[in-house]
Amino acid sequence: MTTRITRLELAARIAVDIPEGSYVNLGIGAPTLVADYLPDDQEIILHTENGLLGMGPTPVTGSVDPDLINAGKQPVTALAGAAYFHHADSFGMMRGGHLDVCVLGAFQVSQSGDLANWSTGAPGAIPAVGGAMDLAIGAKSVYVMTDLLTKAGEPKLVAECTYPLTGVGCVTRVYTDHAVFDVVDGRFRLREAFGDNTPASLAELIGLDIAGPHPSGM
Amino acid sequence: MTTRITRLELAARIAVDIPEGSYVNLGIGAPTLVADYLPDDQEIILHTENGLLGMGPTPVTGSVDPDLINAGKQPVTALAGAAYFHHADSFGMMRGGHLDVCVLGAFQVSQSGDLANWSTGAPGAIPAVGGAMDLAIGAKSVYVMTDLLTKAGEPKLVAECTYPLTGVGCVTRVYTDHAVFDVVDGRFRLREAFGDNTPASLAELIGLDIAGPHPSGM
Amino acid sequence: MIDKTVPDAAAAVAGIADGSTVMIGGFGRAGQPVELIDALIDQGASGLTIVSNNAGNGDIGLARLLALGRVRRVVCSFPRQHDSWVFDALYRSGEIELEVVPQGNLAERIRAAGAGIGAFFTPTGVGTELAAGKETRTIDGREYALEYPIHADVALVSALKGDRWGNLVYRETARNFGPIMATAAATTVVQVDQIVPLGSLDPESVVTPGIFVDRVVAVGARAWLHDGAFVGGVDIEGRPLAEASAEGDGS
Amino acid sequence: MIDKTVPDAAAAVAGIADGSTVMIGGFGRAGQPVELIDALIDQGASGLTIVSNNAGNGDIGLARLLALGRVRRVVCSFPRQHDSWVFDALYRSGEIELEVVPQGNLAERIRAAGAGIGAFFTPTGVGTELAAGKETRTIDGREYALEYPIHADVALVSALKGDRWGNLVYRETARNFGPIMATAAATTVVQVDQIVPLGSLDPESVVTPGIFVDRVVAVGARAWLHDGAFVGGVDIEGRPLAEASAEGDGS
Repeated sequence: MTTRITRLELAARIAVDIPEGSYVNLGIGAPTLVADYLPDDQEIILHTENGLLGMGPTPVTGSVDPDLINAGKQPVTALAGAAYFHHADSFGMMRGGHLDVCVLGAFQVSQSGDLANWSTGAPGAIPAVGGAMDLAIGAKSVYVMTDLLTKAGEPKLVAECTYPLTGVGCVTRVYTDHAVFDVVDGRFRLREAFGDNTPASLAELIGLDIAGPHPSGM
Repeated sequence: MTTRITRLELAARIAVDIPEGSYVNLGIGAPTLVADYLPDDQEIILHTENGLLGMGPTPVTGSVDPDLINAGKQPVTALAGAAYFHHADSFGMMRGGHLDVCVLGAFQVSQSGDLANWSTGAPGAIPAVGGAMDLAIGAKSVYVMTDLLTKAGEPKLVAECTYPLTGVGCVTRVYTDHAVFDVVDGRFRLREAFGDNTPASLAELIGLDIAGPHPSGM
Repeated sequence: MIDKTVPDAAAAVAGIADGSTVMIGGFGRAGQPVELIDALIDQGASGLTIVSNNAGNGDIGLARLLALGRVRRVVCSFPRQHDSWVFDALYRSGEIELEVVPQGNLAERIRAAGAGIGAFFTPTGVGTELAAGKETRTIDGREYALEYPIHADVALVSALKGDRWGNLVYRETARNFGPIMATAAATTVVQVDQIVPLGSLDPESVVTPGIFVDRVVAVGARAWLHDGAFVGGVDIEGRPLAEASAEGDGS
Repeated sequence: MIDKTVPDAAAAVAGIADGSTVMIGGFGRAGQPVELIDALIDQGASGLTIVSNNAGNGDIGLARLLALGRVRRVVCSFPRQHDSWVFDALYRSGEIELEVVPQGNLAERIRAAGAGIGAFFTPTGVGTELAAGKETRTIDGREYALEYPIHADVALVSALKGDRWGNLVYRETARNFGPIMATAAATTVVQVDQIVPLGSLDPESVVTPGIFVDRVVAVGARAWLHDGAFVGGVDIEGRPLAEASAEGDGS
């Protein structure tokens, strides 16, 4: 059994890589945890695609404003310096490459950077994509936050996605509970291995060759 | 010599055809005169494509605001109920068919409704179109305000335009100093003849068959 | 005098024909034209195509319109939610058509309709099953799919304040689809908390100019706003906290 | 702390490279980033492509940049004006390239660049010489021409107020091209009358969110505005009335 960091540790690890001044969209689900680990003494501006830049934390009970929600339809707040805009402007902001970082969940990521996170493709499933495909192409860097393996032990980092795609060649980096990988030239390149994970152990877990870390550590 | 009404009379004649509640863009030059004849007791909302709905009259000297101009770069005012917007929204408003009426000048109008009003096509002329092509397709009704003949006596209502086109098949109606014509089914149809002008005299002046007025007078 | 105000929600939705395409604003509860949807339920039009981000929640509002069999087709980005059982059942039994559109493409297609754009190349969805069969093109090294505008006969929109010319301002993330849907429909019907005198909206801050609006109806202020100031004391659905907890469902 | 403010116009335009594409906001005098243009003149970049509605007036500002031989190409809707003699002479002598674009297509192409649209079908200009050679298509019975986005390296924009995050509000028709140009450039540089504390701009009324802005410089209030209120007493160019009439040119 190799080392795995927790979901919260992973959120904290991702937060470290987001520099001050970044414009960031945190996808619904686990990625929203990253917000809790952004340093209080730095200004990082959160975007929610339903029309707000400068999103603040969850309000206290009694101060919940039904007009002020995030893309997950949860109550949020707005910071000083916030701005509201309509849906076409908001998605233009993403599609136009103005966000620095999106953090998204995944069912699968392929070594060419394809992302599958919107549909299991199960027969009879009702398709519902929301903003997933827009987010997948919606930032200069698209980070995926995911376990390396499914609960059944299947790798989520794959040669080619078998689930329906959300975006093609769109993933920049994958943060998993075992290690962090960049997607470079059609391969996963190890950026950081947690605990006793090694390139060899990781390669065995996912059944793919893994490029070694870049000499500079970058 | 047939009856001709003056430029100001023509502006007043056009104003009569603009119902209360209309959203109207008056092109640079003679069409701006129409504003002076819109009835004071009716609300007709003027658009200027540089980003204002609810444009008011020229300000008095001393109250000229350099930030508040029309498409001709002349000082204007804004009425209660006005709204400002940027250029993409403003031209989307036109292109999307939201204005009821545009009134434009013309070098030539063809019987199929083609408009030429942006370039004489003279060799060496510097091309400059501004918003002319957007205005030509920019309203539910596109009205042209023009003399019937050039100063040299050449008809401006023609079988086919010889000047470079501004828009194809875009003109709804032509208000001239001699008569008013609708553009219907590839012909000029007489709507109203001023003074002693007749279908026959008008046809002779422009050298084209003219369809008679619609029986209903509409 | 231009006066686009109408006395009540029934008058606001009068004349919507069977077979109409109706856009409904809102993202979650925010910006949902609740009173107009209820009026449309009473009004009776059927065979509708609904364009909206979602496909109804619980048993009220849009979900009820669906349950009554009045909707033939839904165009939306996210029909499936924990409480979309009405839509789910209709879809599974083949009683309703669905076109799923990525949310940004949905917004841009609505915007294109309002702005007179014939079609546009978008990178969103390219290479996925939602772009299957669509025309694609590589432009400057990036692949795009061609998407067409979505026009509507009627848009139902919720805003904060409006004047008799139809100028509108919204509140916070309740803005969402309202401003673009208002541009894309032949008839735009708006519910506002309050109709204010002409000239009291700052022309710099008007989000939807009145040219896009045909009818405005005031439906009254919400419990969590007093004189336009946020006072809270409700849950995310706008239910008073005491009442919500009495129902045992504050989510 | 994010602080996009810079101390002066020279710092605002620092680093603009030879050969850059530079968008310049403004329609007539309104919204023209006068101080930034002057700073660009001093900065020295050459071989520029300028994207702007006009091509310079008189002998100052953009006209002076042209006269100095620093501009290779102009993309605009309306170069020819009564006082565009600098451009006119360069154009006639073949020393400058010109792409004339209908104003709405210019605006939409700039907007498309900012919004990640690969190309779009527009009805404007179809069948005219300005659409000659462009791909056309009939969609739903109407003919359209395909237009491509216009991206820039730098946008120079003038707004009324900005904060240190780069949020902007404009004033009246000086808004014009500013908000869309701000979205279409790799680096957006803005001059404002006044830099205000973060949080003092109403988030409902911010027209350009700071995400589109890289540098903000305060250039001071204008003579016709005192504490943000319009006081008049100037001509359309902003010259005090007494001074303008002394010059014998009040137009």
